[in-house]
Amino acid sequence: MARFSFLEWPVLRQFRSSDSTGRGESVVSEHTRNIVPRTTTSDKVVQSVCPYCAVGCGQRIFVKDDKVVGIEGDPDSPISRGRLCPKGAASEQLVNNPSRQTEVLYRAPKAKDWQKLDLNTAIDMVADRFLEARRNHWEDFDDQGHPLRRTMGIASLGGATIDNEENYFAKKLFTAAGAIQIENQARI
Amino acid sequence: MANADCIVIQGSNMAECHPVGFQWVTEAKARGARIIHVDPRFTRTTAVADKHVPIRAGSDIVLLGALINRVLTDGLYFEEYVRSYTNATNLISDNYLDPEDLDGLFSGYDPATNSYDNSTWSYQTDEAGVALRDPNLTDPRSVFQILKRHYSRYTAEMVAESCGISESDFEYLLESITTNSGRERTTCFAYAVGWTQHSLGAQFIRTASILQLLLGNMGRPGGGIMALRGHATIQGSTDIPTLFNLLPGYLPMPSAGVHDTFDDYVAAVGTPETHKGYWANGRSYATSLLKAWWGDAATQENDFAFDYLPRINGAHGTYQTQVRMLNDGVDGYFLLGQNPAVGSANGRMQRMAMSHLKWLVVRDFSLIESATWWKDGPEIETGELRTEDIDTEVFFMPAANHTEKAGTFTQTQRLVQWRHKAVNPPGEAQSELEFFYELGKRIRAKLADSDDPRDRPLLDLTWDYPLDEDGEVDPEAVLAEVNGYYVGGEKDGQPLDVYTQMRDDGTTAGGCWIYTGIYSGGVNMAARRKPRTEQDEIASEWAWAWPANRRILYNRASADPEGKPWSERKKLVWWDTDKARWVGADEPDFPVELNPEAHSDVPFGGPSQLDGDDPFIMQADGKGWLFAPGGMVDGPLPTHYEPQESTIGNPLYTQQNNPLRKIMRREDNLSAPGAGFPGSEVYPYVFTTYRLTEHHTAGGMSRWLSYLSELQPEMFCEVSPELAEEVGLEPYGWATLVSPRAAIEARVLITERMTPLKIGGKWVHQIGLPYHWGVGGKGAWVDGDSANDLLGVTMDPNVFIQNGKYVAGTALPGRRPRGPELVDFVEKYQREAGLTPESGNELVTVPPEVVDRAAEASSPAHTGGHNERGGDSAVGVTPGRTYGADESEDSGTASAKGYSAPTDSGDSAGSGAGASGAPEGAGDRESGGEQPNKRVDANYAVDGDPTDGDPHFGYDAEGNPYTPVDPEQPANAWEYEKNARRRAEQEEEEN
Amino acid sequence: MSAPTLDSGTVADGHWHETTQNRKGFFTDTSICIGCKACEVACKEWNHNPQDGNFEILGMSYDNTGELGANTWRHVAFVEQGKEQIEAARESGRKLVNLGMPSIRPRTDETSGPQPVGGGLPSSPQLDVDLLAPGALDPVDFDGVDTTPPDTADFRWLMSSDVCKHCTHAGCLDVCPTGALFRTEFDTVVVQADVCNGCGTCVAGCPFGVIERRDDGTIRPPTDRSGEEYPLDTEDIPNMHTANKCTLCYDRLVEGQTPACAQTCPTTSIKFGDREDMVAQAHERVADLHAKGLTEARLYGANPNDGVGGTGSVFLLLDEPEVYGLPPDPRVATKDLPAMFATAGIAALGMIAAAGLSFLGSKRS
Amino acid sequence: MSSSVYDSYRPPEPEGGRKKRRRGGRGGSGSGSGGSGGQGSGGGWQNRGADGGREMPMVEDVEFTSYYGRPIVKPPPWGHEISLYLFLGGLAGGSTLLGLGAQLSDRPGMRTATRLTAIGATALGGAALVKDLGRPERFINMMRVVKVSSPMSLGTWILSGFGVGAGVTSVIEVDRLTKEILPLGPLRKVLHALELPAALESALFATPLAAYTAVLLGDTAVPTWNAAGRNGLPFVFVSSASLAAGGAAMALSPVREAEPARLLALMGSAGDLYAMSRMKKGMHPVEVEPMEEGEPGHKLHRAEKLLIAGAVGAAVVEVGARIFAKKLGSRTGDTALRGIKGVAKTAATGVAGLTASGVAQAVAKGVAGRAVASGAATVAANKAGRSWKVRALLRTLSVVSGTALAAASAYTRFGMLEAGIDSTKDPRYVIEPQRARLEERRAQGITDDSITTGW
Repeated sequence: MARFSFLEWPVLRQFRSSDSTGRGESVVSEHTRNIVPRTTTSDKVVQSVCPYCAVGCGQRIFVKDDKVVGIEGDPDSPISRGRLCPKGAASEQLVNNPSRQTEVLYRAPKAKDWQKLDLNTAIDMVADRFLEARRNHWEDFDDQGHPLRRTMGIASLGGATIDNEENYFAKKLFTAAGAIQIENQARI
Repeated sequence: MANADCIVIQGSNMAECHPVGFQWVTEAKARGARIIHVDPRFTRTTAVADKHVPIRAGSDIVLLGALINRVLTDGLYFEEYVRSYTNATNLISDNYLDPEDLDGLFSGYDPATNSYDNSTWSYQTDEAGVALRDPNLTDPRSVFQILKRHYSRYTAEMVAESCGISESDFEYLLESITTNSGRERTTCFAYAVGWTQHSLGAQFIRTASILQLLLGNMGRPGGGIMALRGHATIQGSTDIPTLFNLLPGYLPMPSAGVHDTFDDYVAAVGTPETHKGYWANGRSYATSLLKAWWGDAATQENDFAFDYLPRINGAHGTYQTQVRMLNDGVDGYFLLGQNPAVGSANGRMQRMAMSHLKWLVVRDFSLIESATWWKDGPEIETGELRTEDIDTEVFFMPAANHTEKAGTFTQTQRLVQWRHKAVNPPGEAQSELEFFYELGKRIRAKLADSDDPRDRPLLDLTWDYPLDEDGEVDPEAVLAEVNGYYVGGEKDGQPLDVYTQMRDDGTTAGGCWIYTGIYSGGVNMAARRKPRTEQDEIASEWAWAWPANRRILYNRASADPEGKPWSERKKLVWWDTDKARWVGADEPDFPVELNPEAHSDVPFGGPSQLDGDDPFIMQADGKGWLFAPGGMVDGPLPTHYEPQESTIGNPLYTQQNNPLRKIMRREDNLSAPGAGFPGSEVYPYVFTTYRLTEHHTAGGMSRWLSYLSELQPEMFCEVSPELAEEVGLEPYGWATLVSPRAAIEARVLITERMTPLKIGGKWVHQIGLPYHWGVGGKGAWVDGDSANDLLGVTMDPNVFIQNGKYVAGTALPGRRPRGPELVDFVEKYQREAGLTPESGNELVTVPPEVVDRAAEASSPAHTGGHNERGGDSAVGVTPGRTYGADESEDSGTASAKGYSAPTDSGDSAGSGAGASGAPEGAGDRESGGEQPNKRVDANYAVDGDPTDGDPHFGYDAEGNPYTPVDPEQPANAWEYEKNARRRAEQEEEEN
Repeated sequence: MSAPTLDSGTVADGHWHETTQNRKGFFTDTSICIGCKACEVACKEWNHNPQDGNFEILGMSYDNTGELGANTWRHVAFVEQGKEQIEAARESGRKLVNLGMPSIRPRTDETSGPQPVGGGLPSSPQLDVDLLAPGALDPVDFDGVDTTPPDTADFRWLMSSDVCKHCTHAGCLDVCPTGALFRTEFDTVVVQADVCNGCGTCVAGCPFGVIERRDDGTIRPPTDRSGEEYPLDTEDIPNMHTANKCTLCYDRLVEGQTPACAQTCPTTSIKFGDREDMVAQAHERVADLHAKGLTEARLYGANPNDGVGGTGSVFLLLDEPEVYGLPPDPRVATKDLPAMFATAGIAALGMIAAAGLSFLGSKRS
Repeated sequence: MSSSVYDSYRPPEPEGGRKKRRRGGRGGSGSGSGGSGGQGSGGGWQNRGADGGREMPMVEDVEFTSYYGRPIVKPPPWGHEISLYLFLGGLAGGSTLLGLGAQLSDRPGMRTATRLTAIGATALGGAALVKDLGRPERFINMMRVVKVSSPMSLGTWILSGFGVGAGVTSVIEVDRLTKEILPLGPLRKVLHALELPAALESALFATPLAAYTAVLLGDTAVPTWNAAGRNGLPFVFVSSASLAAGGAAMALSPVREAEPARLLALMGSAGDLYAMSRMKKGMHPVEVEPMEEGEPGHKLHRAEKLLIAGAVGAAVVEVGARIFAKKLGSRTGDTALRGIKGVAKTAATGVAGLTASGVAQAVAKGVAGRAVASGAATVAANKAGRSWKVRALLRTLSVVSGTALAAASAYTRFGMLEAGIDSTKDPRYVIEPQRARLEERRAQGITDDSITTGW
């Protein structure tokens, strides 16, 4: 009881009010009286789609000072009518999962464990290796002389869980680079 | 689905895998619909379904074929619908021979290339190319009669014999779907990987399409076939594909030797000369794509930089790439949110393959098994790999998740929904968009001054995109490019509104023609969020569905040939006579002004020549294909073959398995011997894999979450009480499960929900295995052995999906051995079964003379060479394939031009699966691009095609071609089976 | 102290002055539950409840949660039943239906049913409940309807999502000495985490075994639990060592939102709304299931005269309550309180007498 | 479990760690292995009705099903602290009564002893209560409300009221003991004036303090406690309190003055035995089972034995004290003395024997037993000192039986608490009595008060 004023002592409130048995309004504490759900105290609400299966349930993401505080079903969605399955309901934990990796890790050949690496150098190293692999396995023509213009040195797997735009970029970049061994979960 | 009168869920466990989607099934049930679940297991879907029909995994075609047979023979089909909307009346060429005559093969089988030449399957046409028809469906050459004859032996007894379904259940199923079809009522089928993950996957869906076409349920509300996709945007990842055989919009990847020139390519995609459907504008789609990618560098002169596209020559699926990796043929590997170490079949092969890589980039949220296999994967434990010897560099790059980046997901009904960005990614996490943009910039920078023609495609690429306020690529700009825009002229840069505006002269550009309209008028239609309360059930104002926001494809079929709705109850789209337009609740999937009575006698000529009663506007002839002259590589009509490793003889034909299935004869991918062959009793039981509601696919996004992991903590297997007694398993104890590839351990859940079935006189026990667990992930709450280690790789010939639902194996009580002993434990079983790379992989099991009859039955004048289908597209159209130089005119088969066949001829109300036809993306089957007359068997692993990992390129040490199975084995598994049974009966009589 | 009158609309014992709310409650229709456990996860997500249990299969079909408790406020039960159990359930259900409508007797008759002895004490509310709520009582006539049950399936899989009952006479609320538990304006029962001192009386007071003191639970993944990266500090876990149970999302109700579990239930097996509507829907649903011949369907907690005065969350079960782990005839202990106080009074007097006697008996100094 | 050579890899089965799971038959509803409901032996089970002493018709054996054998109700998180408090509460209440009586009948020794035990018990009990709380720092919240429906709320107020009175009287006692060296000055007079009212006030709260703990246990959903509460648990607890107080007073105050304590103890013991058996008869046999089996059963049996021993001891001391007081110094004293000695010796060995099983008292008895025996041996030789020896004998005997009685009362309380907790572990204890009660009401034609309804 924050400010302890004698009159606010629930026992007295009990006898003052009709709630003589001390089970309802008279025993409500200050904290309970002004309880407010996270949904209303959040800065913004963003409409999104669940990342798990292909039903595409609508999700509402509640954000408070740049941190996701809650994810609920989106009642406006004609597909899910505000409902979610256990995975969708656990999306908030997927986002704020303490064991989620947030730094780039690198494992050198024959190394026994990871080592930290900053993002910029990582992308540079990948770019160099990309070009080198592309060159090593470049095929201009097949054994009948048909043009191939491709590299078999690079392969990619994955696409069903990343956005369409990201799929577009991946396909565009890889195809332009001649890498054709591009695959995703659609085939497993 | 909500307004369906009967829903058959087959090959899917909808309540567990798509729970929120299942609310519409509950809605339908509340409105009085009947729900039937056909599944080997009694699952949570069955708990609320009206009827459970337990079926043996892999025998779906027998059941569906029998239903088709009864629908035809009892005349329960929707007469008017079939007559006007399907190709039932077409006549097929005289050379066509049915498996009934060839004991399991179709005419046109070429044993050398192990593929079909489908010239004998084409329509009979008169000289002008107009297909001959028999309106009263009596001519034995008519599709209708061929269909009837093909399925004549698929009877209720055969279903009881092969699927283990009682006659009463079969009659119940038949009665349910036939009474709930026709004018007033519709039936809807729903399927998922339960159908697709078989060596006959695509054909399962074809059978359902034929049945739905006969019952007239295609294109109508509450009808059709609902494909239940697995991942958030797996549909999107086949529309804008990260697949080896497709370009965005289901345009095929050019094949070496087949699409050498742009004209060849466009002819394969579709030209007005060969198509009536919308594929006829193939050229404009391709041109727009090339213009979008290479901008100004793509000009009329250089065929819009067509030569910049790399060529494929054969299957380059993930399993073929795996094999190439094992032969050190691949240096670098990107993993974009996929966990192959646990999620792909034959997990051990995947991990071993990755150990051959030079560098591996894993982009995910947490350290999944595919990133830590080199440190604490199963092979480290068994000693097959030592961390110090693995010299693969591994980059783990944290990815942004769905709340930390804006973008679109395409869900299973082709609805493209925009996601707004809520927060910034934590730490160094980055979205793939940002990563690839950054990678592309650096690569182009490093190649800036190179004059090597190989680098031209990279340097001419349009790769500069506006940045949003956070300094990241603005996804809406990418969406605009996908949508397409005008190039040059006064409208330069303005977005297109519908794909018909695409031109083939380079004045339009568009990343993906089927997505045109998503950004029409500069408005991001995918971000529309008109609440459902303010619109009808079709909810067309919510986000955007491709193509052109049509929610139910082929919805012209929801009206009768005159354009009036079949019935008031099932009204969707109809012809408004005074407005002379098609109107209705959904966007009409039909040229809006085309009068129903319109009829053009020209067989082709593009969309303008479509008849009024051609609802299937993507087909070459505008009709639903009961008989598929092209598009399916393993037969125009679905035919039952036993799954790989099946211990049951094929009751219908001597051809035991699908002759065209893609097999990999490798030491690390051994297969159990087929039915009747010695050693098949070592692996008597059948594993079938499935998913749980509480976890997500390979567990990457669920085993790291405590709330989900505590709901299903441990890997378990579901076993019937009878099998538990037979093997001696303890309830909730441990069991070791062994397959020809690996051995894993799992807790035992003994439950009556698994029903042993009596098939072909013997008891078949099925064991259910969820596959969410893996070993070695860091920070995961729970781990356990991965079921995918047990799976082998045998692929469906059309789409190369692996057979995950029928895996032979055995079970024994107790936990599995640890360390190196595990390897000997597995090898002990392999030795016992006498497994060799050959076992179980006999492609053709019919006597040789039948094979010859099938081969010469193909167009006699045609000589040799293979004439594989060009890449086919999942939008129901396989671009016809020109026969190249030696096309002969006189063969009487006027169908010189190949036809495109829908891999899935119809589309369902409320489901977009039809459009994408084959399950989850169709791929083409391209054999090695050798000279036509050099006989090289395209499929053997040792056939010289480097892509499928043949170590010594098709020739054994002495240089002569590798000879397959030694002759003294009984050619025919079925006889072996029959006399084995007869011997058993004789012994019984004696004692 | 006047005994509060109870009508099924608002439970007056909360004595809220200016409240226009009427009683909120759940109706859980287990016949359409698909056991997806979304309610369990959504509830934990919303209330930041810690994970509990040791990640082991509990050996109860698909249920690895076990029971309701301090960290699990929603629990989905799984029961696999064969043919004979289904028939037994249908038979026991038919017996229940034949018990038919309650004979309308004056409720104040003390001797009948679990009425408490004595009265006057505020905690023994007279049950002059208005039974003639619409539709609650008119006997359902089955003659016109074909009630032959469909052929009994040879297998069924019962699934049901259990939750705090928010009883009309709540055992936990009655015995709470600190006033931490209170009757909200929505007539639900909620623990005030800032007041509760973890005495544990309510845990014993609940006849359904729902409320529990939160003494364990972890929210750290395994690698962290071993402490090498971050020490396991319990104040991350909210409301440690105090009583915890479902609050019917009191914080959401205050803003007029639906509780997290009801909103996320894919097949609306968990329905939320005013308790009268929920009870009405329950009666309707059980009637039309009976009309289909599925007599095993029965309601649990819809009867205002039962041992706890009817519950805020009404259930439609398909078998005996024990099969789901629910008590068959729960009774709030407060009903016996007056009798116990009386005996305690007599005992006290007896003790005084004994003491007096013992002194008189030894008069000499 | 399954037999495979690789089982050695299985982590060692945590002994008892894995929750004891009832291995009901296949999946299903884990029925049966809990043993069918069936009537306990003896069948003397009557007076089940919620509110009347009617003879109960035998209810047909109800088939017992449960959800995989998992418990239905939850035990409160109460440990030994609460059992200790139950004992100390009773002890404090009884002692205050004796203290008041001693003050009125001017027995200074007993008065001081009882009052100090009372305040000691209250303080220790209060500390135990606070320690048992989940959040001890919020113990003051107990005084937030007065809830008539909550026994613990009323109990707290009773304890506080009692504590005030007991505190004042004990300060006075301490002041007397320390011969008023405390610099109280004028306050002393006020204090002494307050003695009687404070004693009366604490006595007023004493018996409710002893009785309310029974209602605290009874007013729960724990099957055994609730049934006990409805069948006279207050009588058991009140008698147990009396015998505890009597025993403590016997032990701590001189034999001469401790007569009322002995009488109270005797009455308490009789009351306890009678009330316990009547209670058990009234309860459903399944609800009695936890009180007779396992650890709680063991404790309750030991309590009974200690009780009898203590009572016998008290009786002997009482008789001895009476005889000794009359025959002070007269000749026949020594025959009486020998008689007393004989009786005392047999009582002592009997008490020693009986209480030998009481672990806590074994040592003390051994010493007392030997002292008594040696005392008897030497008494013949030394006539002159015989009155001193008898007094020492009676004193030790009363100490011994006093502690036995207190121990008996403590065991009863510990036993009752653990019996309740055990009764929540098995769903059978909840389901069968409730099923029987439901069937019984249905048999009587009351069909409208079941939580499960068909309409």
